Amino acid sequence: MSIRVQTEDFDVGAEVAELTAGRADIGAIVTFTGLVRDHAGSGGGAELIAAMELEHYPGMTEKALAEIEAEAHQRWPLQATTIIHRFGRLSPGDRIVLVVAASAHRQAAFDAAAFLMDYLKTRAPFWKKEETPDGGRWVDARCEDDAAAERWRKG
Amino acid sequence: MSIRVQTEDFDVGAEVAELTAGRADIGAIVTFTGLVRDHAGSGGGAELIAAMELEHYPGMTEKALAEIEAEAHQRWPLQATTIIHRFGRLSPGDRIVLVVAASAHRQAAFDAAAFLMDYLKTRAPFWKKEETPDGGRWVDARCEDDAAAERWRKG
Amino acid sequence: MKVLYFAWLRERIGVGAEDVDAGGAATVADLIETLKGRDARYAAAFGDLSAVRVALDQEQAELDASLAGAREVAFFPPVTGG
Amino acid sequence: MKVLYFAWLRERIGVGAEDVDAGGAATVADLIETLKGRDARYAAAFGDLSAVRVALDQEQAELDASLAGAREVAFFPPVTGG
Repeated sequence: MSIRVQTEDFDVGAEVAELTAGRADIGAIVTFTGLVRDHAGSGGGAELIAAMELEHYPGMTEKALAEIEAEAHQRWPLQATTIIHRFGRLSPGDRIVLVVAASAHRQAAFDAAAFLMDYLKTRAPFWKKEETPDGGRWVDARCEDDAAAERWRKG
Repeated sequence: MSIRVQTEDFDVGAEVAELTAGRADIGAIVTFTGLVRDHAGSGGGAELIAAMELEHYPGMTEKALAEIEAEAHQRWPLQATTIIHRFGRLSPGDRIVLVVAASAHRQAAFDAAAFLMDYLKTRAPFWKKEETPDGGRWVDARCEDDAAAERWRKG
Repeated sequence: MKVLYFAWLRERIGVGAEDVDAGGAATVADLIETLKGRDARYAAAFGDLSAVRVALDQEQAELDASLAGAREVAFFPPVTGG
Repeated sequence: MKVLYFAWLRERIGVGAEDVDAGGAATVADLIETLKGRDARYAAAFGDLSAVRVALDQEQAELDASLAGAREVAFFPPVTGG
């Protein structure tokens, strides 16, 4: 289990390599990488984004990510997980977030990675501000993200 | 869209970097890496695997993978996909297969990567032979894989 | 009591962190009323509480939660990470 | 007609590819009967048809499919890639 909140970029291949080094019990690794897009809106709107400022709540962020990661390990037979989330000023095309889930089995790896992203989007204290030609604008939380997180709720 | 069937290893980070180079319209990238495990059986059985021999049907393999990839692009708004499948002799811990799906949206990337793996496991002409202390043994097709592929069927 | 503001709440209030004498505030909602009484910036920041979330000592809480024992209160909009 | 065998079918028959005179075989099933008549290796390989899959010109097909027009027939067990 590994959590990092940082301004620096990350290397997907290096993270995967580190997680698998010296072991042969892992059968499946799923990674999710989130990137800054150059257009606003969920449909790929017309408005150009020049940059994105990512603010977070130091202390609570690490706690929230650790809780999310621990919950994934409770739900699925995972051999390793990594969560990296950047903050600060980012440009279109830049990587924002990386989630890696490793398991003996592919379905557990897929489900855990999707779960980590859904929970991270609704529970981790990050806020995005987009710089557009019309000025800065805080990104609204999306109902779809709440709905996506909701599907993991146990009855 | 990129398909490779090869004996050589691949680099997950390099594949992701190549797919995103020079563009800023991608919001989400999901990768799946399958690896050779050192123990047989779906539950991580007791039997040690010394090596795995992967046989395939040259010609049909490339055709099947191209069909699977085209079907994914029909179903989801994908900006890019990569499928790499190795064949020949592999050792525990070695990478076997890589699937990458890039989209503006994370759910499409997750679904497409899972779909590609499910279809690849049930439609691409590869066969695995495990070398164990008791000799070589062809891996049986798994019912779970058929069931996993079945869930993508349209009514 | 330490009070933190993030994103547009921080921008509207003009400060990211401050020490607040919570006085008689028993709940988060009481604290918000106290802050709103300060000046127009706070009143604007807390104008629409449906867009405000709170964490007590770095754990998400409800707006009617008790402040008893809390040392750090943070106000922010719904999160948009990932 | 070119006939290919993969995995344990190849091992049991002892050859990966051969040219076969399909003769009067109209369907894949007819071809299998012809092959089984050759010797014990073929009879063993095709002993349990529930474990045998076929592709005609590199497209998966059913065992009762017509051979009309087919230039390449491949026999193999259920696939186990990924």
